[in-house]
Amino acid sequence: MAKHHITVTVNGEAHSREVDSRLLLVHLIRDELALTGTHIGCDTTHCGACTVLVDGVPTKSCTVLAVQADGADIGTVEGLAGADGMSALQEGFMQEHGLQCGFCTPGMLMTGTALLAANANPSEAEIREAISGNLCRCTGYVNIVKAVEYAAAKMAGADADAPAAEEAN
Amino acid sequence: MSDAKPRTSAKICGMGHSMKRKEDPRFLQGKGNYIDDITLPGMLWLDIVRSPIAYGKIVNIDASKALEIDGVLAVLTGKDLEAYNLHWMPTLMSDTQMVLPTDTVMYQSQEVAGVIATSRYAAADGVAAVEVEYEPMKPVIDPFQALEDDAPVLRTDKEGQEDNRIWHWEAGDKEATDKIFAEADVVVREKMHVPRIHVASIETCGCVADFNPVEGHLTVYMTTQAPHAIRTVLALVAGHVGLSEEKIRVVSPDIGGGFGGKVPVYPGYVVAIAASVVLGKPVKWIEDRMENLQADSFARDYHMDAEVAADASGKIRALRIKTLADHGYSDAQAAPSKFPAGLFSICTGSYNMENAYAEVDAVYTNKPPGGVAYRCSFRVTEAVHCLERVVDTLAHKVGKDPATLREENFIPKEAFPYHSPLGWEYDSGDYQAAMDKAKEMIGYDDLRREQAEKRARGELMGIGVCSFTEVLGAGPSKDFDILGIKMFDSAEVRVHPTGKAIARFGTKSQGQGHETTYAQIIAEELGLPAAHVQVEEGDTDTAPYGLGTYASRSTPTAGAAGAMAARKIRDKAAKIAAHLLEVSEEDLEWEPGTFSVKGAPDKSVSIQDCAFAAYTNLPEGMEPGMEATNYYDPPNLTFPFGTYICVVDIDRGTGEVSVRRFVAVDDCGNIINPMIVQGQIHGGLTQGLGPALFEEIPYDEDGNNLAGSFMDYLVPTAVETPAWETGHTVTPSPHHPLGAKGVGESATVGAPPAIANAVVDALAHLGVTHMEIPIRPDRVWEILAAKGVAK
Amino acid sequence: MIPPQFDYHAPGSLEEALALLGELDDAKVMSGGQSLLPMLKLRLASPANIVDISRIPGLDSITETASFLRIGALVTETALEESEVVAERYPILLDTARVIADPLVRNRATICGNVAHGDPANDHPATMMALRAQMVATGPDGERVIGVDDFFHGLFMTALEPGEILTEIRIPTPGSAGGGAGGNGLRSAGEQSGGAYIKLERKVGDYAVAGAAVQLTLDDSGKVARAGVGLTNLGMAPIRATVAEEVLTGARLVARGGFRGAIDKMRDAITRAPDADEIINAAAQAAADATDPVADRRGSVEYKRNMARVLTARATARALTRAHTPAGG
Amino acid sequence: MRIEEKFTVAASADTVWAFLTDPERVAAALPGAEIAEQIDETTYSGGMSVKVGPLAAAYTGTVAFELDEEAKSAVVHAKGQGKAGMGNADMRMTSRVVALGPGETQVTVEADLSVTGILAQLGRGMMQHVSRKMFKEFTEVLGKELS
Repeated sequence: MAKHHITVTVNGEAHSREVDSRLLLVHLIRDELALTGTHIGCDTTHCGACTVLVDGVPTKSCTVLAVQADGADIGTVEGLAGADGMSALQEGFMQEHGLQCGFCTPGMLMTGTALLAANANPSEAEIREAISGNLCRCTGYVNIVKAVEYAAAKMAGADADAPAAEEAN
Repeated sequence: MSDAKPRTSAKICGMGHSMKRKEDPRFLQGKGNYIDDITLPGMLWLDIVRSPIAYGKIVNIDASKALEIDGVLAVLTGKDLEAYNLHWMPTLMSDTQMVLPTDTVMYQSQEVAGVIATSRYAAADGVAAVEVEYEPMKPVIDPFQALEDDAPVLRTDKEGQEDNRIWHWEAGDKEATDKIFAEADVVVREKMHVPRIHVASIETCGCVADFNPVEGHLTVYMTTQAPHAIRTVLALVAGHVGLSEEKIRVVSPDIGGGFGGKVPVYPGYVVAIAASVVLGKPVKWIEDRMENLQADSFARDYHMDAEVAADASGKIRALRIKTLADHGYSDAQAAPSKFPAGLFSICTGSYNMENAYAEVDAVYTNKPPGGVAYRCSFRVTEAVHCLERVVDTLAHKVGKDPATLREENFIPKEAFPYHSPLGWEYDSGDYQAAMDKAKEMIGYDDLRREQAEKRARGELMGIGVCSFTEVLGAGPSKDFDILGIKMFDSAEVRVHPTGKAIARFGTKSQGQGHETTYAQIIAEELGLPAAHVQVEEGDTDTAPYGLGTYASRSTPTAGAAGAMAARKIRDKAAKIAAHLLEVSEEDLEWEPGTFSVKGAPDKSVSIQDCAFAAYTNLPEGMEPGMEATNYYDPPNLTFPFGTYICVVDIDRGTGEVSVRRFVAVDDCGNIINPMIVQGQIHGGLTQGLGPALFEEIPYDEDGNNLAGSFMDYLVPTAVETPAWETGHTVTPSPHHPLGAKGVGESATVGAPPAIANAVVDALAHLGVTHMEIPIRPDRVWEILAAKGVAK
Repeated sequence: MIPPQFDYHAPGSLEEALALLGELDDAKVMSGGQSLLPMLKLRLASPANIVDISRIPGLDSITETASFLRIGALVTETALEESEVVAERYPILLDTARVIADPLVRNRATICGNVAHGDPANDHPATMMALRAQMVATGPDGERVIGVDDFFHGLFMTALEPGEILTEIRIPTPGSAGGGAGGNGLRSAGEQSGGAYIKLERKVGDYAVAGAAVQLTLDDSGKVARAGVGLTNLGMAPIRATVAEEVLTGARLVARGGFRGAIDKMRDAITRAPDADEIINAAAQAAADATDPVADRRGSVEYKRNMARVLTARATARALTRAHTPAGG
Repeated sequence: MRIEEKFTVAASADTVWAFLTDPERVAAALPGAEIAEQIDETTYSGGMSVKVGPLAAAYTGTVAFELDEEAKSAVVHAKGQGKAGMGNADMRMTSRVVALGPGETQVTVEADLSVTGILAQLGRGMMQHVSRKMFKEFTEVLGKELS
């Protein structure tokens, strides 16, 4: 079976590889490029643990062939953090307890990053809709929604000391 | 009953602080280390051939075409393992389970052969190329049919097994209970099925088995919630081929969700280990989602027939439950050995009653073996669902508001410690307080008024109440063991000369945040900043022996062990402080982090000073160093509780149920980290919503698993999940060193009956008393149509 | 889950793609791959060759001409969702795109792929039926236009020949002779149209339990001039509920105001004309009668038939509201 | 899964009966079916490939005929194993032929179909659609061949 020579830019770094037609993008990222922050959770395009940005568009990388990504600019969770540690969204997840086991988190972060790029001030309903292709089994989503809101507020330059998750007592 | 202010400063960050999690930065930056992230030099891949049929004979396995594929190195079958007597293995419940079959398959997707190859892709091609010829037999799928006289005996491998019964279990005084039923004013009864479900953690199971043929040493990296117990089980299973326990190291890396599904030993792990031993190379096995849903341990699958006897006013007098438990082809539960029906006898719940009797019969069917707990302390979910549903039926029957009926039957707070009719000693409780808070938060009376108005207009709205009592923290060694190993747990704390510490535990976090909460426990007891306490778990070579994390046992057992170990260190530090301050120990006062002289607060030393002195300036005769270990054998279980109230609206056209509001008031005793506790409740509620409305693993009559992927196993998304509202009350556990009770699973237990009760409540005026879960729109619509109210 | 081996081809032009389809054995066209790749991973399909058309320029536009809204082969669901002309003038398309799979899948999934897959559980086919869309198939001999009624042949079967690619979907513009809900009647002044798609799903990402697409064009007297009703996942192929369309056609479903409304009312009373709800219910029942569902985990045959009825009624009501709201509403 | 079909053919009962009891002709009328060889008097080996759009599955196995000439009732028992772990299929089909008139015959078919494996698992009633489609095509061919 034919091999294809492809070049992809991942988190700003160009990589060239000879790949089989059937190699899935997620396996290129994880197994060939050793970027294991992108996860695999379902195989049937439901869970979104494998979400990466392909030319800025959040995409389930288990349902894209590596060869389809030839020439693309790919963003993974490893590329989110800036020089000062964490992006506003990563910080939001930490401040609002938006993660527990951490397995769905990279996918959530990539979807959330794309959402905030397109919509600087999403409503709760918009956030819930945007992350509806990313399954989380630990958090019940409440704090993921808050994490995105935190990042939106911070990026808007609003008071970054958004209140942390406190119970409604 | 109000929250105490944290005893420690924000810098120390002991109990009661919402400390941000120490594990988060690595997860947020893609630097977690999950099982599939582990790659070893020369590593091979295992993929598994599985049975497409539910029951039948294996006529032939032809691996020749698979072996022709470039990269495929070997195909392991049951016959290969039989040569080493490794084709069967014991389950945690002293039943047996096949690793790979030699002649018969017992359920769809059962492991049939292992293909070992140099890559993921070649292994998968190999699996597709192995040709297995089967002679199908008619499977036994319905557990009631399995008990009929003409049902074929499934476990012909077990000597003396003449039918499909596994065991019978009972608790309580049958005669006395029957007598109450015979004379009671009111008896209500509901039959219900809590169906087979799956934990479906987003990370599936897997391992990397690495056998070093030179040293005869085996390291297994695996997705396990109980690494130490697994090491012992491996030694028991494979000791006869030279794998003794000192040569086995089990490492549990970061775990992408466990929820009970990562407690058992699955055949895939054993095949990977066998392959690594045979080939002398590391072998990786990673399940895909379909394998995970179709072959790993299921949860629940209890068919219950519940009755409550009461007086005319609705005062509960007795409870009687008869249950059939479908275990699949092997009893491969992960439960304490002496508790075949887990802690089902918690089924009298929050209510004071004269007597109770519960019995469970377990049967074999042609389904995957199990079951595990799915975020539940061993069958508590089934017990609570059963009771909370039938109590609602009673309220309906006697014409009382379901909240009122519950309040009138609560065990009063003065009655604790309370001895339940089925033998538990509840440690503490104040059920009315949780109920009051939940009603206030949701605006209960207003909702009832709204419901009456809507009902008059023909709209269907329901309010569901559930007041559950959990039983956690297995458990005291006199009753609780797994394969004979007592269910203690452990902590080892070392304070370094500079006042920083490492603490290791016998448990294993799968998202619960142990690296943070355990550090807070040490901080609380020692006054060291939690930021300076490094927590480690999961490596059997370094961590002290423990039974692992499941059934909400980490805080009740290992958390207590951490506190006790820290107290030992503090005791030693006190002696050092006295030495440094040149006073007697009795003259010292302890404030978290500081010993000072009574009456002279400026004369003080810090815990860090004491740590440094433990290595540099010891009192004469004192053993150097500053470390302690504790194996904590809890004196009793803990009994968290709560009241949940749920509001649903039903679409009369489609039967769709939408959860409009859900208030959860939990009492888990003293709280270590409020942020994490709330997160646990959010997650638990969502894993209660799933089984209540969406999740189920059904089988057709041919034994096909009909929810074998996320196409049909319906895990709720952010859109279906409501914005949970949480609150809490605090009733400390009197016997736990920190007054804590554990919380990880309360919400999974309490949410399904609250939701089911809300749906039934919406339809109660039509004479509906019960709805089976999952409450699918089509099920609701069938009722609406039958009652003539479908639009 | 690993796909079986195949050869991948990424032609740079339509001509090249058509040539490849002519040369290669057992070739399958892929655009977004969101239906095909999962089938490959499950090893339910194993074509020897995949021809990925996603690099062909010029197939990714949504344009509105006087007669048609033209949707190119590579237009994604997300692009449809973000299109202003769709939001303003074809809300039924927006309804449909928004309930397909999940937002991430929609970033890659294409409308033409959704239609060409021939899956009766897919959502666009019903909407295309309601809209009387035309499918443009391009093959070695050039383009041919296939009416939606002739396009779906059964489970995963369409009118597309092996060497053909669905290059464009043409939807008659609301103002054109097609009138949104098709028919060949000439448009009269003052016409208004609106449509809606409603899907019942168990959760986000699920195939429809049932779905109903309704497109209505009202004449200047408020009567239904043309109606289109399509149904999802209620038979072996997408269903056009023609009897339901006939029931709706000619009916006045919304009362006019003022003096003319009063006259209408008197006339209706004298002739005992059925009121709007009765007509909608009759149409919805006719839609249910047109279905041929199978029982599965989504519900019984009876449930699904009833959902066809309920959803058709709701979609009709929403379509009417939109027809009465300027700019599609 | 149970499938029941009833249809009329414009041909005599004997003609229909002759068709339904001829393995070669039945196989020819079922798209994808193939008789390989006769094993004994009533049993044949063969294969069945199902192709529905991109979806493909192939089974190999046996088919046995049990005929009751007098009652014009035929029991066909087909069982097959799918390739590449696709699972097994087992069908016991009873066909009855009743003359409605000299040139009009009613055929009733009752089949118990048991299918295991991924095609049966996909919770979309896929197998029901596929088997209904096959029956439909079969009856169409039957009608065409005999009328």
